[in-house]
Amino acid sequence: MSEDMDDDVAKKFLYVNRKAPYGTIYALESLEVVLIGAAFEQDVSLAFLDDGVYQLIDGQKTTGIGMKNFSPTYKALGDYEVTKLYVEKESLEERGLTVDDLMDIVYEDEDDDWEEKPSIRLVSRAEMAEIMADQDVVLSF
Amino acid sequence: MSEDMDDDVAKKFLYVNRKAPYGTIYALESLEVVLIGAAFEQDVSLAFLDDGVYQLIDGQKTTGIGMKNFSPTYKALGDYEVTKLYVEKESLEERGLTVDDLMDIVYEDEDDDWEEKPSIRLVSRAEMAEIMADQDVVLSF
Amino acid sequence: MKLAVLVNEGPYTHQASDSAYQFTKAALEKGHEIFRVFFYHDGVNNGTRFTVPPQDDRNLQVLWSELAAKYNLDLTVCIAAAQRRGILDEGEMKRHGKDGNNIAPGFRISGLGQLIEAGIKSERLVTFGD
Amino acid sequence: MKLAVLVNEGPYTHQASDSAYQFTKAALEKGHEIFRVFFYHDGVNNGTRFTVPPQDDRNLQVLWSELAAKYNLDLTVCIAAAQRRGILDEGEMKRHGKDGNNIAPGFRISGLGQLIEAGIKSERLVTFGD
Amino acid sequence: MSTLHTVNKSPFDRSTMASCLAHLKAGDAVLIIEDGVVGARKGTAFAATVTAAIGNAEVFVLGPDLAARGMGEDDLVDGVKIVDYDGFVDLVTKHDRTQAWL
Amino acid sequence: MSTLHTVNKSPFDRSTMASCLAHLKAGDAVLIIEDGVVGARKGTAFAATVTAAIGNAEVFVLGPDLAARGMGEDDLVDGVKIVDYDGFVDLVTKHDRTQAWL
Repeated sequence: MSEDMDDDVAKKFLYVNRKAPYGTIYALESLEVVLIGAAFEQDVSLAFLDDGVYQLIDGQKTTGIGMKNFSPTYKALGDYEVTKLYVEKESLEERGLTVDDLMDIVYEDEDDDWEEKPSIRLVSRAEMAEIMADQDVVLSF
Repeated sequence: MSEDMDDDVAKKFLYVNRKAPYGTIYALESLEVVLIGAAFEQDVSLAFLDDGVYQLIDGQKTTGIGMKNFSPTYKALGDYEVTKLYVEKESLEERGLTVDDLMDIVYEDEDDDWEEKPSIRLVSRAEMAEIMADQDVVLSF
Repeated sequence: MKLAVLVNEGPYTHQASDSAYQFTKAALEKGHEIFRVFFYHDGVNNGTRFTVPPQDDRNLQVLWSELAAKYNLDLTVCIAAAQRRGILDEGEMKRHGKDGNNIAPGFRISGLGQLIEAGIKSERLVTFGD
Repeated sequence: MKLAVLVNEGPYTHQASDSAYQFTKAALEKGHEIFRVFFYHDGVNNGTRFTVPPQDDRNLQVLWSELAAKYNLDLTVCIAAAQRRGILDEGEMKRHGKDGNNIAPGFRISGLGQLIEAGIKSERLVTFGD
Repeated sequence: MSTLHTVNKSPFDRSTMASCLAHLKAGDAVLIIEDGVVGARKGTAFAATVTAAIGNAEVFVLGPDLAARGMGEDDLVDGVKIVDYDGFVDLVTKHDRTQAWL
Repeated sequence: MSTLHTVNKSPFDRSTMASCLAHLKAGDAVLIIEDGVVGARKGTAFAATVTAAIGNAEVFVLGPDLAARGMGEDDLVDGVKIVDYDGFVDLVTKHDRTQAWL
């Protein structure tokens, strides 16, 4: 691969989120990378599996623990053209969750007359493995 | 309990070790507390369960990872009158280990003509729960 | 009742320091005595005054320092753990020939014996970690 | 080949920094190019010159600084993560009105964009964490 | 004589909650805090283990941590009780010792 | 196109190794480092999971980490191979991407 191609062609970046929010900072600092990374016009996807699915859960209220509720930021990702949030079905099931327990996250599709579409894409574990195998850069948090 | 009793009667301290050595510093820094604590003449026990049993495994060689091998310190604990090292049988079994895979750790029993006795005491999970329930202070690492 | 608190992780990365702070504050407000808060392992990183968290976030070092000032709380940072992680007071700075120090107000650096003493002198010891 | 390394944990507490150092050293000795070592999360704590590890232990900050000097290695500390954890260079010290700084030789503080750039410009990115 | 056990990690990621529940004595209490609260949710792969423990010991979750993870009383395994930081302090003083499962 | 997966935690304490092995593709490689190496030991409650993975992908352990935990080649699940840091670098360059399971 030449240096030039390297710079010209967008790379596929996958951010892998496996940890619950608030107990550790990884979820928040992962999101900070995603937001900065959005400016680089790469092909960005986010994966939520294992305890990472809790990052997207609806109704997070953090005043009692004295920490900032950063969950609204996931809803703003569409504005940064981050529109592929892959959530693993098996991870939800093991945790007694369905996609209805997650936040409603949408984006406006510029290729489809700005129609509002869901950013969360439910995938099986096997599909998640395919998505992971289709990346150039995988960042794990 | 009065302040005076507090200071006069030895308390039962249990150090709970659940983590493998080297991957994190907890095993080493736990040992540092045990060594300092020995000067306080309390009734000290150490519990090794779950991945903590790997701290006592024989034949640790750390030159390849550039870290100090601190396993010989466990063998010196008898000199500090730390002689009760409880190891959970079920934790060993799940990890394919027996007590023969562990270091030979002994102490000289001053109440029995300085006879050399094993410091490692193999206990069942139920017995470990009893030991934990019989403490004044439990420090977990 | 006389309680002691052990904090094993640094601020922000793990919730341990937050939980320990909320617990300590609640205990003090209920009238309990906190014999000592001991910072061990990465917990020593709570005691640096060099942190600059985002303005819309809590500042854990300041929260601890303010709690110490209000209740005359003993915040002890383990000396051995602090040396590994770069937390220095004036004395440690001079002793090791370093060109600066970063200890925060209300924190002091002392030995591991202070943790054992906290275990002996307190009626309960509560640990917060990873 | 052009590689990049991401270090997510501080020295001593987790083996991540040791593993990353051994990997980086091996890659350089084999003739590979290390585009950048990026320190994120608690990894920023590798970059303080205030540490004083025991004399019979390795000094990870010094090891990193020496490797940087020998191979002209780019050791970048994330600015946002560094602010939360109290890692300051001269510029950050002044910007935030702090009375000192603790950045170690060979380390520099910069933005998260440097991590993305490392992902774009390198052929492989290798992550070490908890 | 009884123990207050604290657990702060998800049972889906760490072994601490399972190990804690395997070492309980009758009359002990377990307080689940931080990321651990997700283990007290009903309908999960771990819920039966929590239910079994409740026969032996009291199980509490810290309400502020529960709320942060978008959960409430209705989401919990039957028999799990909610306390706040004040209640945490009371549990510490009520039991003879506190053991953190880290 | 293939992936080098790295795992650094014990499967008895964390979910990372199990999750990694459940997401492998044929032709991938797994390198177990740090505390993870205990998961490659034969005769453990996790050994069958490692053996099953070897049908699909290559499994390596980092020798220096193995030695630090008092283990050697004879202690490993059949089919697990040992590499040093040099071999780690070679695995990174051989596969198209590296994914750390944290």
